[in-house]
Amino acid sequence: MRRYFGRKLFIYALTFFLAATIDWMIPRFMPGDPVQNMLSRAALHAEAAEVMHGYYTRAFGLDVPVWQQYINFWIALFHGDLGTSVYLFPQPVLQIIMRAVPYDIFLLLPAILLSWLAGNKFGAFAARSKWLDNTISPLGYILTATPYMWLGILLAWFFGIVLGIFPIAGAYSFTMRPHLSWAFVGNLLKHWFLPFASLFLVKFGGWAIGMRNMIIYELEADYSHYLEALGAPRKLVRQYAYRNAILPQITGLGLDLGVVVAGALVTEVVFSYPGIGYLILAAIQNQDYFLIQGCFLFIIIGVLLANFIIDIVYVIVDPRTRTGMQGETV
Amino acid sequence: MLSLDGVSKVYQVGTFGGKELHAVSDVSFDVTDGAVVSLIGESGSGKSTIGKMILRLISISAGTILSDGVDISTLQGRALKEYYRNVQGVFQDPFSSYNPIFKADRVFKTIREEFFPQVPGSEWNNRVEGALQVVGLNPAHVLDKFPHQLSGGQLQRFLIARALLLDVRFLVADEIISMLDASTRIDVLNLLADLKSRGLSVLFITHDLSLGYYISERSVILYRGCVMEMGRTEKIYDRPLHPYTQMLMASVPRLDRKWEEAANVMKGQQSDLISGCVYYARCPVAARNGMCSRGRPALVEVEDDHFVACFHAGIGTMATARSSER
Amino acid sequence: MTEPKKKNEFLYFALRNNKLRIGLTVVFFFLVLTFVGPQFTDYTPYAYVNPMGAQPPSSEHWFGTTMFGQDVFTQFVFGLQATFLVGIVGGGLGTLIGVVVGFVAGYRGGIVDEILSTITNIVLVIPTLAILLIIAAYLEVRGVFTESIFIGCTAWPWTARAVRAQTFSLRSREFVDLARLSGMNTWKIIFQEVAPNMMSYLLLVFILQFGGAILNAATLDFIGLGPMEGISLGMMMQYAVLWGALHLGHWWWFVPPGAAIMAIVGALYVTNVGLDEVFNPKLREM
Amino acid sequence: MSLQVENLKVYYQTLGGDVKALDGATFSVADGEIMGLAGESGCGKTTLGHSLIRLTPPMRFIEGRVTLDGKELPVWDMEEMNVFRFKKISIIPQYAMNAMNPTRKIGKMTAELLESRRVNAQATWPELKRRLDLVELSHDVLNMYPIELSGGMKQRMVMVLSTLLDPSLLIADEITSALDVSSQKAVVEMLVEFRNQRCCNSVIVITHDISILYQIADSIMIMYAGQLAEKAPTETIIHAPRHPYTQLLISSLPEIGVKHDEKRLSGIPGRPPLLLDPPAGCRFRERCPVAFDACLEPPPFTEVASDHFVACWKEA
Repeated sequence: MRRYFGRKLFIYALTFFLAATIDWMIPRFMPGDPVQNMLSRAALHAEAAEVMHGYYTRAFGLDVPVWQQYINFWIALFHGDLGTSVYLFPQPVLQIIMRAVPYDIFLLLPAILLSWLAGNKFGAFAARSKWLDNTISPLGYILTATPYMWLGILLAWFFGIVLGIFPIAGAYSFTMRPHLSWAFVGNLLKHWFLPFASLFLVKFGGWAIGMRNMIIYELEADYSHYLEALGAPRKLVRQYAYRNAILPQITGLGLDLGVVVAGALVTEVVFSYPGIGYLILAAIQNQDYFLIQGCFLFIIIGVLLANFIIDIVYVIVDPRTRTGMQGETV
Repeated sequence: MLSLDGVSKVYQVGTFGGKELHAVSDVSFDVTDGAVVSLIGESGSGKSTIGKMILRLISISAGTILSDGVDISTLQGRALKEYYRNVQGVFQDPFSSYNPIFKADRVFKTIREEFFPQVPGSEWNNRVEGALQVVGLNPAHVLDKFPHQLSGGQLQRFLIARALLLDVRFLVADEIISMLDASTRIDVLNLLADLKSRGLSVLFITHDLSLGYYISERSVILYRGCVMEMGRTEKIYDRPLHPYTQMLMASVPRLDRKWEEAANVMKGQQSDLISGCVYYARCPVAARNGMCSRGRPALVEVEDDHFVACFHAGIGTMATARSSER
Repeated sequence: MTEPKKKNEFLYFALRNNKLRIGLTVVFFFLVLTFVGPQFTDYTPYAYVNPMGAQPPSSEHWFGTTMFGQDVFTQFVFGLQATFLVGIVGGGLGTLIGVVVGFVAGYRGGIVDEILSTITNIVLVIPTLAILLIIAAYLEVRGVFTESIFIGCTAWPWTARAVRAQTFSLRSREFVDLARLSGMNTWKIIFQEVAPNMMSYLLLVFILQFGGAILNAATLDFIGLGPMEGISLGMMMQYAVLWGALHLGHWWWFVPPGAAIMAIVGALYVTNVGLDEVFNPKLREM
Repeated sequence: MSLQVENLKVYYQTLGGDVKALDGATFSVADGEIMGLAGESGCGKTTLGHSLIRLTPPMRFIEGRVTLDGKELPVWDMEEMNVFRFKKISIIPQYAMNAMNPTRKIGKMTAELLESRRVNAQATWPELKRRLDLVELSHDVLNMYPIELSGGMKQRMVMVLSTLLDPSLLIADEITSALDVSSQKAVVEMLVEFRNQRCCNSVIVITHDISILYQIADSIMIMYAGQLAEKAPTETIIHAPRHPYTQLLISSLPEIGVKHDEKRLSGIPGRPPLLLDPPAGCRFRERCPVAFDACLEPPPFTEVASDHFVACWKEA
């Protein structure tokens, strides 16, 4: 078990190291001069441009050797220094991102967990009979093939514009100030619902399909046949199959995080929801490279952390990893 | 002539090779030309590993395998290909030995492509038909068919024919009839025995002691990668000296006599004794605090062409004598 | 038990599999539309053809017009081209890299496998979009083709994993040992013995990669990191949202592109399941 | 009579039509009898074993009657058979190594299974422990996951589990084929011990290894191409078989003491017929050295001597 975690941690550390290195490398080794590009494209006042140019030359440290630049980058990183934003000058990137992160957690965590739970239940339900399978499975395939932003757009248009029952922009009304009251929380939830729903529905389809396939496989496994041969009622056979089918779904949750993150980004864009995704769009439109890089690092850290949590959960629920016989190739 | 000298195979287990698994430890024996030698052992005895090392399918960790005096681990490229002209293998699962999406006779085409590109088509076809007849197959019935259209016995003969197309002098037959049905397996076994008259040597790997007796002059009994007993087949079977061999003999289901009410042989788990006899944990005659747990017994020639690796070979002899009296 | 001849058997099941029939019909419909569609329109995607601005579908403009009076149908059929191109190039490249990495790792084993698997695991946990994003953001010129390349270069890890596992199990089959005993070299064995056995599987993998590439491209295009020239379905949605089609109720602008992506990708998934049932006797319904 | 099977037909549905895997079997197993069921692969022995307890697609029940202790078994009905399974009829499957749920502790799984069959697990526990002792398994296995057990231990655990409710009939399906000779012997001897201790009443041992049956079985039934060829007490089958197939089969078995250059054995030429469309008449006809005109008609499975049944025109 220690070996299992050791290996996982090694992979994650290496991943972070490489991701950060790519993050550092790309602006330096891409064709063109990023500083010049950025300054020429960003609409800045003349004096701001002057300040910025000096700042970026120092920030990119183009006067020192490449290896020195690289080491400086890591030192800055460990001090939490991700640079200063261009489009929200002079706010530090870290501060801007930290402001956005709670919204991401608020949106993503329920969407991921609830879709996983509901999808699994529904998928197992679909495997009960041919009739259910033939109605639920196609729905699952359609949902999982839907682009996140399109579902978001449709929901926003239908519930926001046509029916007018949900707001379709922002995390709360412009007229409100964040404070702790029922009115504000209600407002927050109302803004939250549609982005959540579009993320939830697409993922729900994927999990339902995955579970349906896994449980059919488990129902054909030897241990299921043995239970049947000993006259165990269908309920028990299914219950066992479900418990075992859920294990690969947990692993799948980790592998799927990257996709969910992508989905969250575009969903936030559709609903102008002030998370990292929305921030990235703004950063791209304003050529704010420091902000883009900062967001990138944050996404990586988030995904790695989530993966590690999933690894721990997996060890808890699957006895086979604990006995040390398996788990190397989760 | 093929000879193994102190051959070992060690696997590094775990991600960074933290543990060692000794699949084969210090095995030495010879297979003379035109001889059939049985390699007998339970699963995990390393018998297939030895076969694969001879076929160069896996590397040798220590020791040497000499083929006519040449160390086979040095063979590369063309020399290795020449080696395969003389040394071939047939494996346990006939269906897994064929690529399921191609016709079965593709194995002959491969041989031609790799070894006899210059032989003209008609002559090659004659050679194939000749080889098929040697193994007792009617070419018209078996050529141009997919593997699933042929029986296990036919497929195994096919592979023997494949080896005959080459200049094969040494055949590793790894459990080749264990997956065949009773009514056809004996014919394949007879075929193997007949090949001997063509000067072929066979290493017959099996877990079935009666098959080993039927076909081989010499036998090697393996347990967990070590040779327990070896020598002339009759000597070993008539007078097994190692407690392990005795246990095997007593466990074989026979049609001429029923099992004796022996003590349960399953007792004792395999343990990883660093030094000492590998059979220590299961051995009924081992001295529990003596040399059996400290040193590994060497293979000793107790009579002409009969080797045993046991400190208590003498006690073992008495035990057999007693049981045969009953 | 007896089996009918292999090829007929596949065909027999393929023709009787509803999932396969439905899936392929939908995919072919859009594929045909991609090639035939431009014949039905006299415009270019960005031409301002309707001075009235945004108008709902009519006999003149089948899918209506955008806020700027561009013909949505024209944009749609040209966007489909970009979609299929991304699918083929991006999905193809993802499959190719994954297959090569998987083959080599699975067949060679040992330290090669160890290194390749570690790389695979690393690329696997990095969110694809994040890496695409940072690359795309710095690229000065972006076209559909470069976009496809980058999508392919980041989408391969799961394929590599799956192919590795398959190769691993095939490698231990005895016919591979026999091929080695016939003096065949490694590459010959991989391509002549191992790969042909996985063709059906690779087809399934490619279909999934194809669908994945389309979805990835749509996402990139939607946040404005798509091609700088030309049109794609994702870009149509981006423009629609950007120019307030939502608030103004111009549903004809944003419904077709998303619906097409959903239909194509969904049909691909369903085709995949159908093919799996055809190839895998265990899943066949009696 | 514990088990009586009359004209049982179970076919396999395939694309090309019904494979007549079990085509009319009539036999009985007496109280306390260990009956060996032997034959080559594809002869229908496994189909027969499975159709008695768990008849699932692609297997299809055609006709026949199965009675156990005087009660008819509804073998064609998956649900109704549940009443009999485990309590009256049980199986040690071929896949014993994978038969237990990998993610449940063995004891917990056993308890849940018992409770689901409305058997008080607590009351059964002392007996369970006694039987673990019988197969020399530590009681600790109940607190372990299957993966923590070795192959042999799993096999013994499944053996205990399958017979826990003292079924009247136990089917042991190829339980020795994956084992080494030493473990083989231990496992089948335990099986006999179970029968002797009345943990099960009658046993059908399905195997391709006739020499194992000789060691433990009271009677042996030989199948060929989906039909019964011969059934007789063990000694008779081994030493005085009357069906030509049985005779050839037994004489082809190598034994310690038989060497190829001293006594050359021979197999049976030819292959069993395809069961998709089996030939009319005796199915062994094409390979039979003594076949004659009468063999064009299917031979009846008749009692030629006391407890000795043969399906051959030469003997009828």
